[in-house]
Amino acid sequence: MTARIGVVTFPGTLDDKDSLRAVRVAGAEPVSLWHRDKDLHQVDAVILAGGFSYGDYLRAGAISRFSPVMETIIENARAGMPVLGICNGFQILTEAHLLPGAMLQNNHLHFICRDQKLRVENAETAWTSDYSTGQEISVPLKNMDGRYVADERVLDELEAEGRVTFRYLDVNPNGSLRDIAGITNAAGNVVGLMPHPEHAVEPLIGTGRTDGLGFFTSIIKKLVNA
Amino acid sequence: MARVVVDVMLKPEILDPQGQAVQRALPRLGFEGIADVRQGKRFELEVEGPVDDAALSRIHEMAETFLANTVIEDFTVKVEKAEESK
Amino acid sequence: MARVVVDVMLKPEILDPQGQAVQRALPRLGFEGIADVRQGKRFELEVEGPVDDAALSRIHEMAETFLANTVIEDFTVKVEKAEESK
Amino acid sequence: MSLDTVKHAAETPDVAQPWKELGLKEDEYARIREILGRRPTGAELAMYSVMWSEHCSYKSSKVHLKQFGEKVPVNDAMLVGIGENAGVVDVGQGYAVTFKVESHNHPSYIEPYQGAATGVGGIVRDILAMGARPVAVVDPLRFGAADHPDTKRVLPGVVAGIGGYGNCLGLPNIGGEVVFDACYQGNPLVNAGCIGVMKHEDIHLAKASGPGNKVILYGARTGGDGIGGVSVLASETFESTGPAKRPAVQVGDPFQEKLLIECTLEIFGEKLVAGIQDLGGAGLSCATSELASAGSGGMRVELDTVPLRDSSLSPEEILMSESQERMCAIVEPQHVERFMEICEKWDVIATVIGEVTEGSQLEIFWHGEQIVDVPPRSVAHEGPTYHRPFARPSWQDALQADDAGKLARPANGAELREQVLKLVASPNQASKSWITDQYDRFVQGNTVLAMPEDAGMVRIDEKSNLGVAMATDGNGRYAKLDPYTGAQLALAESYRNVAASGAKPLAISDCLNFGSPEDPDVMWQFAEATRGLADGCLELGTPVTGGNVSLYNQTGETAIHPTPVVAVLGVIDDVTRRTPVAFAEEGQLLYLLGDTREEFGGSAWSEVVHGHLGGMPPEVDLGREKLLGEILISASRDGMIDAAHDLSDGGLIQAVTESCLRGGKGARLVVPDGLDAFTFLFSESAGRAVVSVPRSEELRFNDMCGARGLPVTRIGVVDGEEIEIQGEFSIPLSELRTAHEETIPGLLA
Ligand SMILES: Nc1ncnc2c1ncn2[C@@H]1O[C@H](COP(=O)(O)OP(=O)(O)O)[C@@H](O)[C@H]1O
Ligand SMILES: [Mg+2]
Repeated sequence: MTARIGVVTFPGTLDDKDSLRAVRVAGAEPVSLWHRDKDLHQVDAVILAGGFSYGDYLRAGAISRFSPVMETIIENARAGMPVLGICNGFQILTEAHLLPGAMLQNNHLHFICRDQKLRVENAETAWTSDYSTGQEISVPLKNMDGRYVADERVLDELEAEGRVTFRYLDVNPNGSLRDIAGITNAAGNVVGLMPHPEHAVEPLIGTGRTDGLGFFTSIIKKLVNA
Repeated sequence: MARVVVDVMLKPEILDPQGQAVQRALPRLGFEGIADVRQGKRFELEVEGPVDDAALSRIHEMAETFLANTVIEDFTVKVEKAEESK
Repeated sequence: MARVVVDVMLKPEILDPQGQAVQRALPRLGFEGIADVRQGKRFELEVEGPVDDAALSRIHEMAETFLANTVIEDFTVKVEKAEESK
Repeated sequence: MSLDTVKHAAETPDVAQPWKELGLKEDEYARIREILGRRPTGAELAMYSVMWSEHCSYKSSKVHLKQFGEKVPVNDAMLVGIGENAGVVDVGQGYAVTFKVESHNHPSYIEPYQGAATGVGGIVRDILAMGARPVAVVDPLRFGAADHPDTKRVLPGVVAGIGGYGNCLGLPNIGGEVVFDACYQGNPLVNAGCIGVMKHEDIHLAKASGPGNKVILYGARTGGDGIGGVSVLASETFESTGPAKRPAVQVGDPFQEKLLIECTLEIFGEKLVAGIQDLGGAGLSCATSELASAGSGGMRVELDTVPLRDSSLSPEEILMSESQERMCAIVEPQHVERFMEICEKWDVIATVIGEVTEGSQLEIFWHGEQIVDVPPRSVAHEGPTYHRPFARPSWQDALQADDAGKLARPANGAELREQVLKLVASPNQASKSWITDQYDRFVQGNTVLAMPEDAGMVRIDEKSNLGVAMATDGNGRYAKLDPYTGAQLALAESYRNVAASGAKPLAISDCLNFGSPEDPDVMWQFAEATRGLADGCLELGTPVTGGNVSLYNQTGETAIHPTPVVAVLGVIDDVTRRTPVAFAEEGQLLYLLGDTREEFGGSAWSEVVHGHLGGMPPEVDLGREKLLGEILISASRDGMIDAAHDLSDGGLIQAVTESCLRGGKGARLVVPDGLDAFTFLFSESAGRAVVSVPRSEELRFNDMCGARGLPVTRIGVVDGEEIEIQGEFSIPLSELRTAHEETIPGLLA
């Protein structure tokens, strides 16, 4: 079978086409999902792509989280459907309480676009199994509201349960607590991160490396072997 | 039309770099004696109809679920200009 | 320590995309009856020493030259918690 | 005030009108009365005043701009030339590319964030209006002295505004410039460019034809933004002369613009529009009169149907409002319903505000009463033309005689070393990554090259790997010394940058930033620069497809340096053959292409070391530039070089430093025979580039250059962790990196 992976377009989503391309490059069937449509069109997994949905007005992800498509996604995610939130998608997942904590403006108050080194801390999730724990990868990072915060208790719990999925290496680009770049839920099906693996799937384009491809091949293997 | 104001501030334990940047700039601009600055958001809502308890409790709910993210923010609701015409 | 609050709002004639986005979202979330939303900034300043006229006039100047951009924004200064300790 | 209708105007010829306050001259007002055969109504006066302003009518510049249409090189690529929202060129495989640069200088000084943000918004709508999907933006910027306190206000605001708007639109920022010079202190230059891509058959034009077709205004509601802004920003001062209480500043909503882009592209995709125009300067006045003027008939507009943000606006204000994120489309009646459906899908407000008529007049009504009845061409295309006096400035000869050759040169290796470090750390030569890292360069997933590469490059076809490249350049110091040569040097540098990336230069756009046209010195600079640019484009074979003129860039009596900014667009058949600037492979050979002469007039060295501006700028040889370009492109296509970097301000040492830092590898260089180390390192002779050649390609590369007659000199090898100039000095990369990278954050962060 070919895995069907949906990518949601909210008003103001920017990296939807890139995510659809990454799904295709990795060998699955990309499916466009529309924010007003509750129907997920039989996809096996969903990606919430980067961008500025609703202009990031109010708070990043705060308005999109209430869209019709999110109702279905929240329900399905709780039932185990794999969901990946990239950047704005990660912000939406925290606003929707599918992932704990919140995203705040970068501590230096500027938008930052850079090639970011990360360590994969958990290669057991639906979206990271093609990496190995401890592996170092480089993918582009670009955001205004990338500072991950949560209270100490939540942070300790995330660490204890191995749910910190990615950590920033070399530079903490936004002041995220404990250098957290990405996390997963307890079941490991929902993953959110600030950097953009979909911009690192083709040689020569973007940073020219393909370190991000593993996200997409991980999920495809999981779905096809399921 | 009545105006209700919702003020949203980061919780005290959360780092507020915007407020800090303002505070750090003040002495350079010649303003001394400000020990701390916090920056938050102010929403001015123009409410149709009476701002009674029912309306206020709805606005409270709106603030709690939407205008503020209570993981990181606190909020207050104040009626600023009840019942006068604009 | 006294707290002085400076509220900075876009001038009424200036486009407020943030406020508009919030307002448009409200009915979808089931909140009706809000005719308009404007979003601005709230600065909470902790002031050392007495908040007398001299201090207030300095804060006023600070608001005018720094906290607000008076090309597009209006501001108000309010003493919120005079002289009590925090 | 009661409504000033056409009827009322005809009956009250002697009413005094505020033409002067609106920026019109007495003879211009008289001409309006003559055109109309009566006094204009308030609404008509408002329309003429904005449309006949310098900004919209090009009244001082158009006699000179004409040359761009007269000296056109033979070039098959041109599909749409000057006169439309933006020019269009053929890039092959059925694709067409449209691009343009515009200025938003004055608003960005008053309110840096919003001024710059709306500058990006405006140029993107111009590109969209041609029928294209915007694919990238660029931002050539000029600020006052880097250490001046006001630069700390203006620069971060401008950069945040460009980023805030462009990032939110999802357009990669792939290039631009940041230049500091005290002459821009009270008058920064914020130019913004955009590239759009479409298929040939999708080109749209701004014209209203077909009587009965509907005029649809869609996008944001109309508010009191920037009323009179157009007049004010092109008039003598920054002081607002418009009606009190209306903001002179526009606030942008990039989210709304993103919706407008997607909505418009979907509408294009279903072929629902017969004509389209963006709303920018002069708002509805401009859009309706330009559409009608370019079309075949007249147009009737019911102004009270325009959706407002502020219900107190008068009809004159609605016509002049510069509220952002709006477009105007001409739609056949049978397509209106589908048009509205698509707008609804994207949450975009759309309103039929009028229709194309059989007549020849633009007629505007307000609650049933006629307030405008004008021949549209007289508003949009037949504004005043000035032949402003110009004369070579009295100081020009003395400036040119103040030769940089007499400046004290470094006496030994240690002094050379010190000056190299000073140069690469100087604000104009230092790394701009603190700025460019605030721009998303990856979005859309097609970015092949971006800052700090010589040119930005994006892929436009995923299957064939077809791509386009763009570079922008301008050097006000050179142009001040000699505007004709300065404009050609801007063209040459931008052309060279595109060629160095491996793309073939096709066509250009320009943004001509000058002082007051009422000053004969400035007008001479303008005349010389346009002549230089037109002659240069003819020789290089790159037509001018469009651009923008910004005048009155001055503080008090002092004009900025004449600053023609040139954007060159290039095409590359296969982006995988692009050439980066990084020296990344140890052992590769470094070659200098072109001739190095003792040319220091206007150079970075003369500025950084001596604070000097005088003499003549480097000589231009466009034939040589063309040859150099051909060599760089062939070498890239045939895999003979792995890296290339053009030489421009700062000379060879600046280029080598950048390439080494980018690649993380050092270089050992030898001063070639016949040159002294100082000239070798710091000369700014044009028509040069440095390339990194794999050893296996050395023979082939040398043969090619030899056969085509391009001077080529082997100057060293990529090696080690330092840059060494044999027999002179060496500097560790880490020391160079610190010098190069810490300046800008140190000044601004
Ligand atoms: N410096 C220039 N060189 C070439 N063409 C120019 C120049 N300045 C303006 N133009 C052309 O004149 C026309 C009108 O310019 P402009 O008013 O800036 O366009 P718009 O109305 O789309 O903003 C455009 O086609 C533009 O490309
Ligand atoms: Mg235009």
